[in-house]
Amino acid sequence: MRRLGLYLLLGIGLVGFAYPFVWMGIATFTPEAEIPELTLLPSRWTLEHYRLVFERIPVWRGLLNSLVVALAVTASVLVFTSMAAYALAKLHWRGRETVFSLILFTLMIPFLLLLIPLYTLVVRLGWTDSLLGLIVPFMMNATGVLILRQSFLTIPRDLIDAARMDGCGELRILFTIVWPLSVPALVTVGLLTFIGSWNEVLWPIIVVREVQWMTLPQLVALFAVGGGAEGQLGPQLAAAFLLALPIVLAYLFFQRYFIQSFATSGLKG
Amino acid sequence: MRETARKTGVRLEHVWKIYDNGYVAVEDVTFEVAEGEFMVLLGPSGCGKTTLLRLVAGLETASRGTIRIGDQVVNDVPPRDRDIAMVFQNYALYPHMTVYENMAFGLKLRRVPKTEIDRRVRAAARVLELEHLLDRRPHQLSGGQRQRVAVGRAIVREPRVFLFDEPLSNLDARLRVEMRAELARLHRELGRTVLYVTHDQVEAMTLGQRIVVLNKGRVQQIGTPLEVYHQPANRFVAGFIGNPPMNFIEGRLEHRDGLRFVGKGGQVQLMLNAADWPKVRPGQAVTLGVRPEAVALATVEEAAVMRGQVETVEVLGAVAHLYVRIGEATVVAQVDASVRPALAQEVALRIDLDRIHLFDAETGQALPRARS
Amino acid sequence: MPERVTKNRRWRVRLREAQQGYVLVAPYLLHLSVFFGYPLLFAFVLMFHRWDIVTPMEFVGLKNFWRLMRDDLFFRALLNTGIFLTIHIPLQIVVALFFAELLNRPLKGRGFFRAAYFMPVVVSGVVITILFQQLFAFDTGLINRMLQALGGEPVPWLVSPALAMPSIAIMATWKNVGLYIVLFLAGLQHIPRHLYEAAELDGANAWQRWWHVTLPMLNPTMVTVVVLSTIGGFSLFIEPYILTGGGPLNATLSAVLYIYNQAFYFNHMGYAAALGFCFAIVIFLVVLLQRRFVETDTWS
Amino acid sequence: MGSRGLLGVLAGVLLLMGCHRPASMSIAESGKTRLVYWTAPNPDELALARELVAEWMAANPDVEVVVQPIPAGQSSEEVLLAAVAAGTTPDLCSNIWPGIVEDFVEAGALVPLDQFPDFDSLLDARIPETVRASFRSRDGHFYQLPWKTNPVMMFYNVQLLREAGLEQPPRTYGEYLEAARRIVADTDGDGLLDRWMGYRDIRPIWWQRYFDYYAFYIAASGGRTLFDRQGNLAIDTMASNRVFAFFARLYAMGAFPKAVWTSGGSRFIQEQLATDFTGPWHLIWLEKNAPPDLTYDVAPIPVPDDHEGPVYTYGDYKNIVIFSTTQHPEVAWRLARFLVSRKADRRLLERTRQIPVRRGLLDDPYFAPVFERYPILRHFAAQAAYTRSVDSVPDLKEILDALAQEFEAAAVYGVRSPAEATRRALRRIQMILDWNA
Repeated sequence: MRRLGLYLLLGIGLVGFAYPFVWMGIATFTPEAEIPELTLLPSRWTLEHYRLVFERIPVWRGLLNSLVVALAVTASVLVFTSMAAYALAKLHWRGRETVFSLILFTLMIPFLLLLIPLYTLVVRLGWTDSLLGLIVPFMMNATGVLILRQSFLTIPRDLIDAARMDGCGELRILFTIVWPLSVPALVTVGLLTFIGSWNEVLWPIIVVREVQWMTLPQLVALFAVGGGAEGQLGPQLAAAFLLALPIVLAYLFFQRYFIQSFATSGLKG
Repeated sequence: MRETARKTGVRLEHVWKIYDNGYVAVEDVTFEVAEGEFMVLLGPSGCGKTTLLRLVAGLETASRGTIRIGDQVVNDVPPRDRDIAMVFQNYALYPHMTVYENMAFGLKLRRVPKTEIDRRVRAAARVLELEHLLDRRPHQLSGGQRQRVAVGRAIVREPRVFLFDEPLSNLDARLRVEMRAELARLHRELGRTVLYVTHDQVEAMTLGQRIVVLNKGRVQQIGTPLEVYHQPANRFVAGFIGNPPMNFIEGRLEHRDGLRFVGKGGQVQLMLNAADWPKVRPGQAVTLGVRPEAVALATVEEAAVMRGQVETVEVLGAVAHLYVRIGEATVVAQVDASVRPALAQEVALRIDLDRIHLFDAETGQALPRARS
Repeated sequence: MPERVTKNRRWRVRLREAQQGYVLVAPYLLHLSVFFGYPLLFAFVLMFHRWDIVTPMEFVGLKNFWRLMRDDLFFRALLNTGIFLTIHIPLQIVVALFFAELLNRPLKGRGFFRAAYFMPVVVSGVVITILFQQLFAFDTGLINRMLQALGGEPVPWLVSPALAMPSIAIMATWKNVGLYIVLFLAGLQHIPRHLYEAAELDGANAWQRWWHVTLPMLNPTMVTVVVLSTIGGFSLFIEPYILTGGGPLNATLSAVLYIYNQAFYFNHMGYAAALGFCFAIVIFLVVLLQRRFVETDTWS
Repeated sequence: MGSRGLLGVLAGVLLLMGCHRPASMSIAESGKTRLVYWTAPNPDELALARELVAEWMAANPDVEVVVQPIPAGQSSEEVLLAAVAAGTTPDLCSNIWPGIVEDFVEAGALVPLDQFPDFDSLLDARIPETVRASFRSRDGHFYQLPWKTNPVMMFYNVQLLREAGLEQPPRTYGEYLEAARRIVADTDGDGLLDRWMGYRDIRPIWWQRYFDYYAFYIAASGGRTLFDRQGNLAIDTMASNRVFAFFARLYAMGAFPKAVWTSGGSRFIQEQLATDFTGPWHLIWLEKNAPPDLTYDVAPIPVPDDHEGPVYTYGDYKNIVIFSTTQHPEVAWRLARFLVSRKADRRLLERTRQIPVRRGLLDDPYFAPVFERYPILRHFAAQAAYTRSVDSVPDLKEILDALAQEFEAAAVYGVRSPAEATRRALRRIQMILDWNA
């Protein structure tokens, strides 16, 4: 009996968290007039909303831009922050603690304070209206350093010494010995970075004003705010659905791994 | 392939290691390992022996002094170029590689041809009886097997010098004995220079051709196992080596009808042969050291030197250890198990004068004994 | 092999460990100084200037701060952000704890439920906001339709100045709570079973066990959750930007949104920098206060 | 693998740098003079611009003009500002809102047009002497050539008004309120109103106020703007109070819905709204989307009951400027002149139903056929003479935003008295001006 109550509560939660998505998915195929209905079964299915979205915003181009940006940022964060994290976790050098404190300090500063100068910097570098402006400022990230450092600390020193004795340089140790042993942390940092980059809207809105270089979330946000949908709900939802789809698929694929490592290695640092 | 011309000795001259925080881990250490010699670094934990090994390996840099391998000063040579191999305490096998890959990794990095790698790995595997495990991952192996893989990884490299960092400490007692024998055999067969760190004196005694005893970063004594056992250079070495440890009795020397040792509190009185101890001063404060096997039960008629009550008896089979309370001190005697006295019984002990050691109470240095 | 070693040695740059360390952090530090250090310094300079990006910068001394003192909207935005946080954080903790407790019981399909609750976390805020724009709509929204179907009155979620910010807080909670469920669940699973057994032997009932064992043991997680959601809450932007544009009656004008407007809508870069600086100080003080009140040793 | 991965990243970065677009070149390979001309991005205007430019190029074979829509961002202003900042402005742009011109002037981004000898006569043909001042920048020069203006007027549903017993559209606040009393209704009896007098987006978006507060303020004040000719703040407080009070009444009585309609399309064509305040571009949209039985007409916006004289309104001017990045100001000026020629003006009127800024438009027989065809356009052409633009002052956007905030508070939500709203707006505007002094 108690068990039943438990499942009932969980089920209510499930409806609360999942139903809006299901509704949204179905609404994108529902004729405009029927969208506000509660029912999940429209009288007929339509691709009209998607047709409009594809007609109004360059979905493929946006997808490509988003993908290039998110992948480049993620790859760079993994490579460079793991280098820094390795140096902080496994090498001894003067100033190490200072650098570590500095990285912790950067976490305390709200991004907003840097937003304007960073924008002017990007303007000065001539990176507005280019993907560079979206990628380069985010090629490193302090959270990544913290998570990776925490994970690298658990790797025995002897293992790294053994690799040195075997003839590895530090970079090779990092990529051939440390990386294979830190997959959960790398997946966590990778996914966090990817999702963060994929979902970022504020920065692209500021830096990119040419449709050609806009990322998908930016296009969708402007489409929704800027009236590209002509006040119609279906196309807005369809655009939003298109935006959510890749990340949801990626999430479902990595989900088990992700949540687990997120909870354990994630934010304990 | 055998390059006998290769100089493989290791020499340390006045080596210091001082950490950034000012901690002195190694203090003015000088010693030499001859080519092909099996040298053991022995000492309690924290004595600097592992640091010393890592200095030789190149994993740490010496603050002062020079380290040579063969004729080459290697202070600034990174580990990979020192042509040495190391076996770690917890084996340090790469968890994501198979046994074969673990052994081959170092060779691959050195661009040894594939066929040569294969030959060497298989040869080592044969010697270590690992052939059927080559495709396994470390976590699928038992402790002993992992240990052998770690050794195999060192062997395939055919290095000038092998370094061992307490390689047996994670094994259970029976395996440890087995591996000890195996290491000794390997050394005989390969004839390479070995520097072996341990805190276990049994390992040191059984494996080492010579032993460097370390304490608090300083060399206490260098010698063969028998030398350090029988002629400890100071009180630390005497106390560290031997099980149960040597008995120490604080006291002073007096010249009263000959040379006499008087223990603190007066319960111990011992006539010494003055000719044996050429360099003592009358009134000198000394510590008398005697190993349990040189202490025996005395019959009353004999010159018993001390009396006391039996506190504990440990029977080890053929022999027994008697813990006898004498005043404030406890003296251990090793006796034949068949004659052991009862608890709390009063006994008299005698000491074999030929097997006593005297240490200066202040410096702890052994007082020299005239050789007869 | 020895020859090989000597040959290698000639061209290989030999670096000591310390030098290796510097080389490995160098890219990070370089990036940090260009994309963090420089903007930080520049922000300080900017605060004392008027600049619209287009015309040359003009030094105005403390004029930006003088204006800030008289700017009702900034204080309104701070207040709004405060309102958001006071609703969002407790709601978040209660809901997350509730579901984490449920999921911490022996049951089938825990992974499935957990994954479902986590879903909104990974989905873009833009999507969530567009979705909730619909859900919250007054006359056609799903929520109001449901309320009416159940015989209730429609609620002016986003239209009423009093309800708009709470509505956004509900939405933000809905989006983020999955993350905190997972964190709390991990925290709960780390509490050793024997503590409960000991408490039970001492005669504690279920509620007492929860109060005296679970809650104190969850403290580190609680700190993480509070700090994370505070920092997250302070950066509230995209939700009001899309959903309400800051209205009605500026009830949902968050600090970030106002600074964004000043900087990129009105092109007052210097003034926005001054606003950003003051806002940063507010955040700093709040986090500092929180650390004082919520005992912590996990973040040191 | 490590170094290869790094190389990959590097290669990717380089590739992207390659993608970055170089600044536009001024001399084409062919040796022709090349101009870049930015126009409004809506399809009708873009097509018209392409057509006109093609004709002009046929007459000027030595010049090649590239017509580009203003790259879409959130608003043309932001894109233009970004272009100014980055130095990537075109040679010529025809969609410049006067409120932004002063910012460009300060940035040195514009070419003064009064340096061209025929500027004066050209300007004279377009605007009366009286409004000249509002296009003059603070340094005394002219940087913009008035091109088109779209007066905000009242569209009304003839049928709905007639049903309510009104043969004439309401001219004053009193008439409008009375009409509202008769028209607002719950037609399907579900307890919710579904027919209103009008609708305005209630969000405090500054440019939305062109169509309510600002247009009504200009009308109520008899044609005043926010600043006087010397550039001093000079709001007609009484007019402002009256506008706030008027809308407050409308919202309070439910004549306007307090809602943001994001879906469902226009309620005017669904006959749910009796009036709609907007510009002439709305005509094309109505032609395309309104059902054939919808009868609508256009009238000036309502004014206070004691109003005398002509009814002014807000005219949404869009002007032509030449950016100082151009290397051929003379050529650009030639093109600009062509774009405001009678021929071009007539095409603009005909194709987009927008009103060119030209004196005597209604009397000129050259334009008569267009008005014959679209009689409703006459209202707009007649109103065009009585329009006011925005003031040429910096930070105009934020000033209008301050008014928009008060409109929301006083009119929509009624939480403030009209006088208090005007006072608060004035205070905030003064703060902005002080800060900017």
